Amino acid sequence: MILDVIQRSLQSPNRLVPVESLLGRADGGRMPHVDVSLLTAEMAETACRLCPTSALSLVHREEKELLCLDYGQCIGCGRCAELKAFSIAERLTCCGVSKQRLVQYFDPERATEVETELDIPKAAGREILSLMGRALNIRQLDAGSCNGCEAEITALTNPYYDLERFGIHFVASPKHADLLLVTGSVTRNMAVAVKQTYEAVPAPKLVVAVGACGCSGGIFATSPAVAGPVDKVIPVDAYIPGCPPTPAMLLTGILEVLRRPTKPGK
Amino acid sequence: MDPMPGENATTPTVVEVARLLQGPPENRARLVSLFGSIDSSLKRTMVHYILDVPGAGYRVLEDMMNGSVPSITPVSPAAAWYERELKDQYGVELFGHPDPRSLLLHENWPGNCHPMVDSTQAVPWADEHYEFLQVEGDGVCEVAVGPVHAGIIEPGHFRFSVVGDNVLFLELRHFYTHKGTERLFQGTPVSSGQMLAESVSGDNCFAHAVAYCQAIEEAHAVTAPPLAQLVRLIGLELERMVAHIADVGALSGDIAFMLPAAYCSRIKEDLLQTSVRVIGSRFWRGIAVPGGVTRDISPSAAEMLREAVMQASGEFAKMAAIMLDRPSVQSRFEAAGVLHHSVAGDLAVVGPVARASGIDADIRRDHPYGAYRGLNFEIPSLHYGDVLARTRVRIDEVACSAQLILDALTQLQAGPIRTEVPQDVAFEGFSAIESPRGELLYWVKGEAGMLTRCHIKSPSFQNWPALPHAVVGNVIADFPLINKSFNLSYSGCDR
Amino acid sequence: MTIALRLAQFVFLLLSAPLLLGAITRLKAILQRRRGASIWRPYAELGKLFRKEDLVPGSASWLFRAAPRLAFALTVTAVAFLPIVWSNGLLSFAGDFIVLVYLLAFARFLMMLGAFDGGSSFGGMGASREAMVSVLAEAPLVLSLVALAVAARAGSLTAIVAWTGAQDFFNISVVHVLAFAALTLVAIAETGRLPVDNPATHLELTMLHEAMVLEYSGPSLALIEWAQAIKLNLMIALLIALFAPWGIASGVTAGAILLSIGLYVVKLGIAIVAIAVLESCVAKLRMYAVPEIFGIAAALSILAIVFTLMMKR
Amino acid sequence: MAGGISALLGILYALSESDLKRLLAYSSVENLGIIYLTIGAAMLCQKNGAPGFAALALLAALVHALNHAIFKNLLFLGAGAIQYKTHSLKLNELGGLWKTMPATGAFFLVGCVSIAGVPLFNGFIGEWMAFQSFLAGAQLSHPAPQLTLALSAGALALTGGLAAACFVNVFGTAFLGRPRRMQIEPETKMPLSMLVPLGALAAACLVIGVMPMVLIRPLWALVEGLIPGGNFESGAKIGSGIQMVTATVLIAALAAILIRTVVRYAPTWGCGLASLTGRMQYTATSFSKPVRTVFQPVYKASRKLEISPADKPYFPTAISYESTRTLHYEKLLYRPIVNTIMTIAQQLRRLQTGNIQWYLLYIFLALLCMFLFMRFR
Repeated sequence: MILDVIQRSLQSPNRLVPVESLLGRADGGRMPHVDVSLLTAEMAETACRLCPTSALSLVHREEKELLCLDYGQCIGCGRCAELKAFSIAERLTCCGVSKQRLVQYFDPERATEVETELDIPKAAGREILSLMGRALNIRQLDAGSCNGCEAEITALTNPYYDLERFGIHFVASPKHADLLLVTGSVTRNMAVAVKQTYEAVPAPKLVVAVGACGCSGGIFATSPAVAGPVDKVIPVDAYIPGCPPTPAMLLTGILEVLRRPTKPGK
Repeated sequence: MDPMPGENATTPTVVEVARLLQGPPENRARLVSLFGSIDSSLKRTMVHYILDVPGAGYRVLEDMMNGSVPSITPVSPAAAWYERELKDQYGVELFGHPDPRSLLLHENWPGNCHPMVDSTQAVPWADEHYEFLQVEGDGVCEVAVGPVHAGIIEPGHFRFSVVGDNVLFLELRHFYTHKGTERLFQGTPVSSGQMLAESVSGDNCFAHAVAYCQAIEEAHAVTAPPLAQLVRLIGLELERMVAHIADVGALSGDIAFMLPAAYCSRIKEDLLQTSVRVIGSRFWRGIAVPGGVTRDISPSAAEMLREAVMQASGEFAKMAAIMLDRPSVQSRFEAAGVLHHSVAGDLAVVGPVARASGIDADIRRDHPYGAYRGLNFEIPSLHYGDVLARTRVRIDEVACSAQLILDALTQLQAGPIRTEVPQDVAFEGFSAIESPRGELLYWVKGEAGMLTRCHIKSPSFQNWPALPHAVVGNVIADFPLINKSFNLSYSGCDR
Repeated sequence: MTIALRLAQFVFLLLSAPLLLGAITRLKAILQRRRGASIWRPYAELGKLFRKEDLVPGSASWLFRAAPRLAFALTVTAVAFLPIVWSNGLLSFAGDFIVLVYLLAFARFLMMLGAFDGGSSFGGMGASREAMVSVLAEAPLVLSLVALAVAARAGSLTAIVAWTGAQDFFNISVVHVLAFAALTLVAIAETGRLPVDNPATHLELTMLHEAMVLEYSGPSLALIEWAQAIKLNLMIALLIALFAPWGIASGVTAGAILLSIGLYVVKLGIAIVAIAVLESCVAKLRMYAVPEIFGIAAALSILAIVFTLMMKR
Repeated sequence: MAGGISALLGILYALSESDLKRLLAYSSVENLGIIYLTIGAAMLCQKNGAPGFAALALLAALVHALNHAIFKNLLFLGAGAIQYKTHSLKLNELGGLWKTMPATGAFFLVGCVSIAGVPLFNGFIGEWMAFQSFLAGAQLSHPAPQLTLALSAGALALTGGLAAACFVNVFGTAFLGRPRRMQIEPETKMPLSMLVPLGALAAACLVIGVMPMVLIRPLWALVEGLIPGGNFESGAKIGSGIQMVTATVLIAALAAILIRTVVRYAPTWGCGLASLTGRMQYTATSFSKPVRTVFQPVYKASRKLEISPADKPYFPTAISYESTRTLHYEKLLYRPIVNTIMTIAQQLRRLQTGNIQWYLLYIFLALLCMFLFMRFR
């Protein structure tokens, strides 16, 4: 019978995750969380040594040695989580923000998180956001990723996350797009193509760098075959960390960019 | 046939390699990999050949390079890309190679730059020339697709020569995501190498990590504890299930049959979310490490996984049956993109693609490793070589993988999950596993806990050159479908 | 009063077109166990596109921008012939359905030229496939309309509709069944719906219509998408008007008009559900299987004509 | 019937042709076919005692003949202009000509649109009248002519669709997009004497397309002389109908054009590829390929793909493609006609001096032939 496929589909359970329980979730993303009260200077030093990228580093500021955690560089290897002060974060609040806000500073001696001056994210114009708020077209651009980010971006359209309910579509041509979702560290071989794609998107447009590679170059930052993170090649409006970012993190990031965190379509 | 014309005398090794690679298809050896390395003690560049000799298993042959290498491509077309890569990486001359254009390094690399030899970090931007083959004839035009593709796909370039919708010729140009991974491995501590391996091909990251770890263990002559091997097997088979379910769904989506596509993506997400609960990571990242694994599977987690796998494989099998029953689906899949048995053999194609073209090869059975030793299981294989055959092989493998996981879950017993990998020794070795895309091999060399060379033979690198042969003669509108049925990784190939 | 009604139904057809698309997309999402986008999304999309940049390839001429605008105008004009809730179309004269068919052909002609002007292989590829579809679509479309016109002994759409409306509901003729089948097949192909074309594909190599518009952006794209939606609405309205006109208002009383509107919405709803279900149940055809659809449509419409002539004696 | 077949085959051959002049010649075969088809309809109606319909059909034939004379001249002259500028008439080599010869391009476009037979241009008028006469004729009392006429409508529709595809191809490949591989002589400017007749003919196409009564009224008088008892009303409705459509289109187009837009020039999207070559565009041969595949039996094409070196299938160094079609239909049926038209085309090339009297003479001669034919009948 020709309708058997519909029957089968409708029999399957409804997996749609309400938006409230998605926003800010980071489980499965293996991003670290720092419990400052347990942090010691020694532990901070060990953590920096363990970190395969320089997501964890010690910086000198105002005569103090601070532990700097840059989510943009973290590839979620989970090594630091073996230390007492570190754990795997279940929530992450820094998706889809400016590059500065991906970074946190901790003072191991005072056991406090150091507030840094946050520059307000370059608001991409209220007008644009109101335009794109209810109908956004995304063009995904792989600038040299490992396919991990792509796998998770593809998952955004499945019946769990259903990106379409927010009025967000993926489109084929950059000329139809409003937002470029760029993954991967830009390789030398892709640099020209990335610039061309950016040019082919009609204004007003937004660019979001995805994943550790897109934000900072990640594990490939030092390779001579890599031209650099996305913002070295084209202007970037927002960043989504993770290696790869989970669909929940991606969704949080995209909605954060649109400043529309909790309004799903009817 | 003398494969190596020219003044450069052939070396005994190359003659031996050529001898093994020739002969009737059932007796000749299969080229597994070909790569270079620098021997620091001899201050010489070496070239390594890994062959799979029938009845004798893997065989490694080595030779010294004297600035030039006699090409074995005229004997075995499967070597073509390996030799071009060798030339790009080490700057050697190839003798007798029919197509010595650069492969990894595009126009922006200066012609004299060879990343594995040069130590410089800052490579100047250049504007070299690259020539595509032009098909002559009135009205023949080119359709250039990529590097940036529509949809959520990785970058790669396809140059079609067409008359209307009919594809006359297809030339690939990949390596847009070439990130110099093999170069980055040099100087990486053994204990961190698996992270780089996990970033070679994101959707097969556990297979890459396991292959790397096994190669390290092989090189150091240690074995992972049985429990770790079982966990690895579960992870590998789960990854295979996820990959194949996603592929079948995507194939359905490519012919705009959206219900099965959405259904399969839902099953895939079910499995990934179960992975988070079972092991803490959607793609099993950070689980495999040299010497074992970082996490155990608790009995309650094992029960959860068992139920999820049973449900997923049952639902998937039913939906796949409905899909393949549809005449409209059959008419799209049948006879589309046929990869002939002889072409697949000549190009040493591996994995589900090979098994759909009548090459009954699977590393899990032919060269068993880890927990696969002593197992006896069915390897699905078909000989039509079309999209339908590749889909069928994947559907059957999902059922087979589900069974393997269920069996392995019953054998889980408490025990150690990690053994120590000795430091302070020089090591060299390799290991191959069957990743969802086919034979994946890591060859490692180094000393004192530090890698000096790591070569990755990825199944995609091996299979990409076969794709054009399946596409020519079809209409260009069927290309995305054929390409999807191969489902090769760009990043895994480009590295 | 009647001219106002005629104008109102014309404007209604233009404005309701995006909603129709939204409803179909939403229904398909629900069948896939998703929630899907709001049915009002197409309006938000058009509003946004009208305020974006219009990118023009450097190699293109003014035709590149003129083509979608003129094509839009032609599609709009084609709608003017249709009666949906009021028995007269905005425009109506003898042989107007031929004009309708050829107005759509002109619109396609311009879009194909626009695609060529974009200068990419995809534009030419899309145009060449669209040419194949349009070449083959025209004959069955005209033939099935001719069959109805001959059956009704009428020269204009309005007159055909009036004649069909006057027939007994339970006395549907073979001609109608055949012509309906033929016209439905043509309508599916003409509007680029499954199984002929996938309106939601992301693969440029498999596209028919979409490949032609890859180069367009901003207001030009908005007009193309709107025109495409209008065309779908037109085809559905045409099918409803020709084969299920019962209840259409012909007197100027509020009751008749309300009833007519209500019935039309029900018929439209049935059409939307039918499209969504059909598109969920089938895979896209092979490129060269598309002509077979037209072959069937042409055969059906010829049969319809033969039956018409036999019936009359 | 022969008219219908001839129209179909003519346009199918035209579609597969990539040489502009030969293409135009085949298209003339098509248009003659349409005219014969319509005259055939007139004869059928006359024989079955329906002079009113016969008159309408004959009128359609005359209108189309005259219109064809106008736009075909326009196209031949345009082709001459292209040859003058590029020394080539091979569509697979041309491209982007509108940039170099804007006026010729615009006039040629009018010709292409007219011959495609779409509303607002003169090519549509004759075809529309033909459709109307077929429709009216289908109400005759005998089933055989009824069926023939109804099916003629289908044949005409198919021909119309093919003609549209054919001339999209012509204009699209020659004038739009980017140049393929041709030499343009930048020095040569189109002389005014070449442009004026082109412009005049293009204007005629438009005027007749929008105000068909200009042409129909005088011809009606002639037809009335031939077949008395026709009815003029349906003809008159054509004029007002077209004008209503024109008004609606203009209003809608004006609204669409008045939308405020910010235009930016951006390169053609080449999937991120640095530069697109002239080869990366669909050629005329490629464009017509899907349609040709559908009508494969008509063409009986043989294709040849040569790969060299032959002993290394995996590493070709050169590939060449060749497709030839055996023109046995053509030899049998059309060679004489095509030859004649080619001769006329040759003559026309000589006529490019811009002497408008020659064109008028040609049109007049065509009409005269038509009348003589009708009388003779």
